Amino acid sequence: APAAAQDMVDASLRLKWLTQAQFAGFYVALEKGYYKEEGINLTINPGGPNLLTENLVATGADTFGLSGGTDSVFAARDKGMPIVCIGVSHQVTPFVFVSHKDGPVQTVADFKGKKITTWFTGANHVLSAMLSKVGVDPKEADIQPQQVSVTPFVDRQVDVVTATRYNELYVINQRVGKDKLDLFVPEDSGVSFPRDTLIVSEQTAAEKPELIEKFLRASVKGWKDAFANEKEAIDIIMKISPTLDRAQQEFMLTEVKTLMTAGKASTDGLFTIDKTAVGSANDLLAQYGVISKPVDLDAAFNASFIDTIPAEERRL
Amino acid sequence: MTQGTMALSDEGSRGAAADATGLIDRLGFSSGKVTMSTNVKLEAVEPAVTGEGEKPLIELRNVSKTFGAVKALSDLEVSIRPGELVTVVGPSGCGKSTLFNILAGLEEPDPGNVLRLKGVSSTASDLLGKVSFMPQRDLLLPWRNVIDNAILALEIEGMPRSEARRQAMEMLPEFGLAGFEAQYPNQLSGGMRQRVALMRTFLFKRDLMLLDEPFGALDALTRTMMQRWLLDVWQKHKRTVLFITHDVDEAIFLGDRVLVMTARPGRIKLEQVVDLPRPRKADIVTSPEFIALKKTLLEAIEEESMKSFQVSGH
Amino acid sequence: MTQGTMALSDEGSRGAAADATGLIDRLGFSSGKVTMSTNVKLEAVEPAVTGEGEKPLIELRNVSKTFGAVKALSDLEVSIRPGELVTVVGPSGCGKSTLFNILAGLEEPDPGNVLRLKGVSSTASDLLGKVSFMPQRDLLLPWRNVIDNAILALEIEGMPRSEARRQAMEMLPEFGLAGFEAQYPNQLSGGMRQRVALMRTFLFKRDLMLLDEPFGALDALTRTMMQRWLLDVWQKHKRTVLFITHDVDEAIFLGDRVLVMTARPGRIKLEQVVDLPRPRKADIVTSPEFIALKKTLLEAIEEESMKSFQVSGH
Amino acid sequence: MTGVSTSAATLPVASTGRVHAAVKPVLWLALGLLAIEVLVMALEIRPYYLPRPSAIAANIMATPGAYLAGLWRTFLETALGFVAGSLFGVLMAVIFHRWVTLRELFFPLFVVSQTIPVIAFGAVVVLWFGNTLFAKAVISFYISFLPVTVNTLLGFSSVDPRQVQLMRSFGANDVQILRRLYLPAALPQLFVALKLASSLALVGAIVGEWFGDTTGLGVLLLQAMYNENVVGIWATIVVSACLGMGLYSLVSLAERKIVFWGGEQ
Amino acid sequence: MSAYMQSDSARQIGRGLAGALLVAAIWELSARGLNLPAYVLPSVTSILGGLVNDAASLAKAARYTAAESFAGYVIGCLVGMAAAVLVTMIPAARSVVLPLATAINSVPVVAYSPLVLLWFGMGMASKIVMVAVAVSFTIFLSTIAGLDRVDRKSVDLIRSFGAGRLAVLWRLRLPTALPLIIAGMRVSTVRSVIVAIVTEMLGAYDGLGWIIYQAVLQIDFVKVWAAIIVASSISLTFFGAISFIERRYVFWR
Ligand SMILES: Nc1ncnc2c1ncn2[C@@H]1O[C@H](COP(=O)(O)OP(=O)(O)OP(=O)(O)O)[C@@H](O)[C@H]1O
Ligand SMILES: Nc1ncnc2c1ncn2[C@@H]1O[C@H](COP(=O)(O)OP(=O)(O)OP(=O)(O)O)[C@@H](O)[C@H]1O
Ligand SMILES: [Mg+2]
Ligand SMILES: [Mg+2]
Repeated sequence: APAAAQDMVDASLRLKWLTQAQFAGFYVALEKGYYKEEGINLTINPGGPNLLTENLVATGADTFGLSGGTDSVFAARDKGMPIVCIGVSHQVTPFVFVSHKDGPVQTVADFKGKKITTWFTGANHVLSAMLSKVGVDPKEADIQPQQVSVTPFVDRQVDVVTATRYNELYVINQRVGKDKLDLFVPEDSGVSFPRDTLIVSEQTAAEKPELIEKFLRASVKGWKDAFANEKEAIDIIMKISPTLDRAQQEFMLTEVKTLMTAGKASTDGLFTIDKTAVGSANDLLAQYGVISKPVDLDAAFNASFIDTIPAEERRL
Repeated sequence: MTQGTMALSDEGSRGAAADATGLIDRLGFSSGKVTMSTNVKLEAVEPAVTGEGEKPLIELRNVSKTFGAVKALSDLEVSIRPGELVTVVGPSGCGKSTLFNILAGLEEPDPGNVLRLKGVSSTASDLLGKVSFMPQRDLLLPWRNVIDNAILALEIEGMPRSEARRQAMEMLPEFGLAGFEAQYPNQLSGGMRQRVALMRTFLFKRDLMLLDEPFGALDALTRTMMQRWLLDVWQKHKRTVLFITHDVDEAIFLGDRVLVMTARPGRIKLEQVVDLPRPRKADIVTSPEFIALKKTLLEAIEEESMKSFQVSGH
Repeated sequence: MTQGTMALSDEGSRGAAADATGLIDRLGFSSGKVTMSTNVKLEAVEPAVTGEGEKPLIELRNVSKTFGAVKALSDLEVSIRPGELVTVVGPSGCGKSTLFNILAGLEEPDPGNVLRLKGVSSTASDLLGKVSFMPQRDLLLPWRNVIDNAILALEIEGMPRSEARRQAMEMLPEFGLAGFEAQYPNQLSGGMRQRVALMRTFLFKRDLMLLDEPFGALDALTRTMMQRWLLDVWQKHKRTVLFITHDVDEAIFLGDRVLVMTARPGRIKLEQVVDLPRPRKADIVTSPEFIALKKTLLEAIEEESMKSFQVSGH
Repeated sequence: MTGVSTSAATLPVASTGRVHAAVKPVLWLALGLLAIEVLVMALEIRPYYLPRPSAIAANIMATPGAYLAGLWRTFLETALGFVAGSLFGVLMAVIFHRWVTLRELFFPLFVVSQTIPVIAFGAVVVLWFGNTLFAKAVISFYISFLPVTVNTLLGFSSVDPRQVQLMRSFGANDVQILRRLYLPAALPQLFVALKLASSLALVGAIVGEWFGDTTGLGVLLLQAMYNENVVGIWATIVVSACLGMGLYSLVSLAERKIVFWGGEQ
Repeated sequence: MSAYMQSDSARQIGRGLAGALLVAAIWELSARGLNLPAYVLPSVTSILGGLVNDAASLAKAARYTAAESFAGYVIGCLVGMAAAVLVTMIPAARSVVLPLATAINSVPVVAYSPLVLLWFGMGMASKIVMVAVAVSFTIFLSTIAGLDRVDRKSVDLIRSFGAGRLAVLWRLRLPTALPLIIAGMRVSTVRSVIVAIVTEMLGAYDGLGWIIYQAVLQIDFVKVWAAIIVASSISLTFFGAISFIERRYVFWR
């Protein structure tokens, strides 16, 4: 039963990006009143290219955040931001490296001496790790920062491009053709980089554990509904952002489903914190000097909230 | 010019009935539409108070002014009694306008000067707002029409616009500007602009009035009318007037005293008291006293004028 | 004014040795530093060519000019023969400057006019660049110093700067501006600005010269010198000159003909031929012919002046 | 009947001129668009580089509501920021003009403030003002005020000192001289800055919307950009260009009404 | 005269520094006094520390960004003035060029950046183009306004000397417009640097924008501010240089 109006608690969720199917579950939960039922009056605030979710959550401007990923959580902790991760959304690395099937790059070892573009925000370290694994010195590849557009790759000015599975990959598929591409998955090289982390401030974690639990419960419910009825979920998204390309959003939701239910989540359910995957990312970043020292994993990742929801409720 | 005109027609041919004075009189009666109240009163004007013992309204001692390398004024000494009408003549570029700027409080003279207002030692800036000043260039504001340019000083005094406009509108016909109240400065002729600037100065009623070549761009008749208007205002309101002109006839005809300035650096070369009785009629310019005065003044000015050409010939 | 001045001192007191003319002569010899070449030649000047049969240099028929609601000129007819020096007088605001603007090619008259240049039908804009024009306001460019303002027209003609500057530098003393070549307009007195504008016009050598109150802000002596300079230039270079003034003496003394304009809307009220012999001496102003002419002209102007006050009295 | 025909004969001289003036740019625009359309098709330029104008139009027409809502929201933010920025800009110019010491102390910092990219403090703005219209207006304000200050100061310095002296001789105090002389004299220069500021304010609003918002042209632009929806990018560019031109025309119109005396001195 | 000007600008520089110091002091005090964490507002001293730490990379980036902004600035100024002159000389062009320029300028730089990056690549060329576009509009507007502001009576006068359009432009309109053009140039200095930085943030190989972008993502606010301070110094120097030129050549006001 919905909580009485006077018991409602105001809270906000800051996304890492604009409204799109990547966040469908939260919008479905909101639309269906799941947060209300838990007594939360939730506002969903979209993010943007220059908005740091960690920052907004740490300063208390937003209660919850769906932030960049393990990389940004580590960086924030490393810089002393009092934030805690309460759940991981994408269980495996959400991006892949893409090359033309008929191009010069067939294996990771072929990256050597080729022109590769990637994001210098973590993806570059994943790439370096992948190259190191096959014995290629990252310095031997021509690694360039990646711009907004994938056109240089489409035009073959670039041999390897980085793409999120749910967004750029769609565009590349559309423009080059799915069958004409080779994908290089970090996990195949033993590198994992879970992203899209749910965070709260240390203060919230300490003072309002039940709020967090309620939020997680409603969110999980929303996500399960979204995956159960994708059309309805897309409708909700399209209502908010009518200029989006529906087909792309459908693709996105499918891909996001894969990412969210991969790895440990397949057994433990949505938002599971896989300490091994997180730990490997931690080591990777420390190794490349992105963070000054390995972060205290237990302080940064608090699974106690998500664990209050039984796994069977979280599994699809 | 006007005075010269009148002089000539009066003595050269007595039959010149239609000379300037005659016209003015005709105008005063024939044109019912023009409020020419000044004409009737003009003949009844009393001689100005020029008591020697009176304390000067304003007194300058040892006033110099240097602009970079140019010394415009040098050790100028002058004192003006209340109620006097003093005219100033001198070669072009000798520092007349500079003197006025100092008297209006706009320019501080070089240090070491003495400037006394009603006996009280002051700086030039103390004079701001105490003097009604008409600059040589009209300085009308391009975004204000005739009437609003005329009331500028009144507005600054705090008079409500509508009241100020009413006052100015009444004056327009006397300045030959009726019907032009809504025109902007760029739509006016040179003489009309000067008359607007003149109106603006007259509307700003202060004890000391400084007029820098106010009638330069006016034709003979308009000039005569403006002179009469000035004398009337001066008499009626006991204002003190300082008046720059290049017209020696005008200087003598109007002034209680004529100051002749030297070539740059300007100093007072000659202080000529004009002891012609008032009211002065137009034909006074033919009297031997007038002509003698004029001769003295012309000699003095021309000596200086020549100097300024010699000096600059270096 | 100057002429009036001279007239008075010459007839009122013969002993006035130091009158303007005398001064000029003294100046010509005593100050070796001033190039006063004009003085020597002045007396030898030939009478102007005023042959009646000659084709007019410029001819206006039926010229009107309307500014919004203000009719400035109405059906003006005028024709100027080559080599003539024509002076224009008229009440302030009657359209004199407007007429000059049309003649300088700056303003097109209302449609329906006839404008013939050397017999050829033209539009006003055909006259651009063919006339040397001195506007009533000096319009000096604030970013150019005296010498560069003076050579503006020469530069536009394409003369190299150094050559133009040299020419202008030579002229400076004659205009009483020596030593001021590097000053900027805001550092000059009113009369000096006018002289710079005058120099600029003289340096632009064209058949037709339009001067709009060129000597308004000058003192008596400077004015006399400039008048003589003008007559000299006119004679030597056979230029045609149109000259606006408010000084009737000046108008008669200088002109072959005097045009009197009516009150707004301006028309030619009177075309008075001045058949006084040339060269005219300063004392000509006392001759009965001069005085008779003056009387006629004054009557005409003042009638119009009065009208303009009556008209505006509505 | 006659009355109608006379008014039809006399009045429209002006109004046909005006209609003509309004129609001409539109015709030019239509012609230009047609040329691009033909060019794109003829040269077979791929839509990723330059989509056909008709495709852009179709894109807008597919979801006109979204564009209209974005336009309205962005307009509000821009207008708010523009007005505030202009007022503040003029105010600072007045202060800096009046107190030279203050100008010398702080004007450089104003310049410095403009060199800080919005992204550096956009988060702070969101922190303080939340995802509100006001937050965007603040950014748009921040971007637009400096040109106003600079040009107003320039306008002030172009006042003839003799004119100031005249006002002083009337006993005018600083406020009166400011109101009756400096401000009107600075208007021509001020309007140049206002035109510039109107464009900048729009840019500010759009960029401001990148700091987490749901409606606005900035949101549409961002979405299109990161989804590589080139037609969408162009559609948003066209809509914001229209808004920008509208604002600009508004300022120009005001200029023509207010600064009627033009270059006369 | 020149000595006077020197002491004048010396005083101005002194005052400017004093103002900066004042703000820096307030900043430092509030950052330390209120114990603000670095992600809200790092203290001035820590920023200076960061400045020293990253001196080498910042200097390199600064050169890169300065080169881009300067090149774009020069091109933008020339294009803007040329367009304004064109529009003034050929009034028919005004109804085409003016709306087009406004339209282009109404869209944030960043909206074009995907396109410009696409067309001109990620190197300096794209930044220079973006800066040039932004600067040219400002200069364009200022220049037309300046050229139009000329006193009609003065135009008349020099036309009566036979001056054609070009002579009127060269001897009257341009000098009249100069104060406004330079004011536009002054405003543009700041814009040129910021546009270069913003474009770099969207895609570049080097430059302050690039550093800022990286630092934001690494949540290294000290570095962000250090880069911003470097950027500000560039702009300020640039601005000061133009102001100096202005005082030298627009002396008649
Ligand atoms: N602001 C200034 N800067 C430099 N020199 C100046 C300035 N104002 C005036 N002068 C110089 O001072 C001298 C006197 O000028 P002033 O205007 O007082 O002359 P004036 O007697 O009024 O002349 P005129 O009868 O021609 O108006 C001139 O030589 C002029 O060049
Ligand atoms: N640009 C203009 N717009 C509107 N009216 C104008 C314009 N120029 C002149 N006028 C009007 O035309 C008339 C004649 O002006 P003009 O300047 O020719 O007079 P003027 O004879 O030269 O007078 P003055 O002797 O005072 O210089 C005046 O009434 C004036 O108001
Ligand atoms: Mg003077
Ligand atoms: Mg005139």
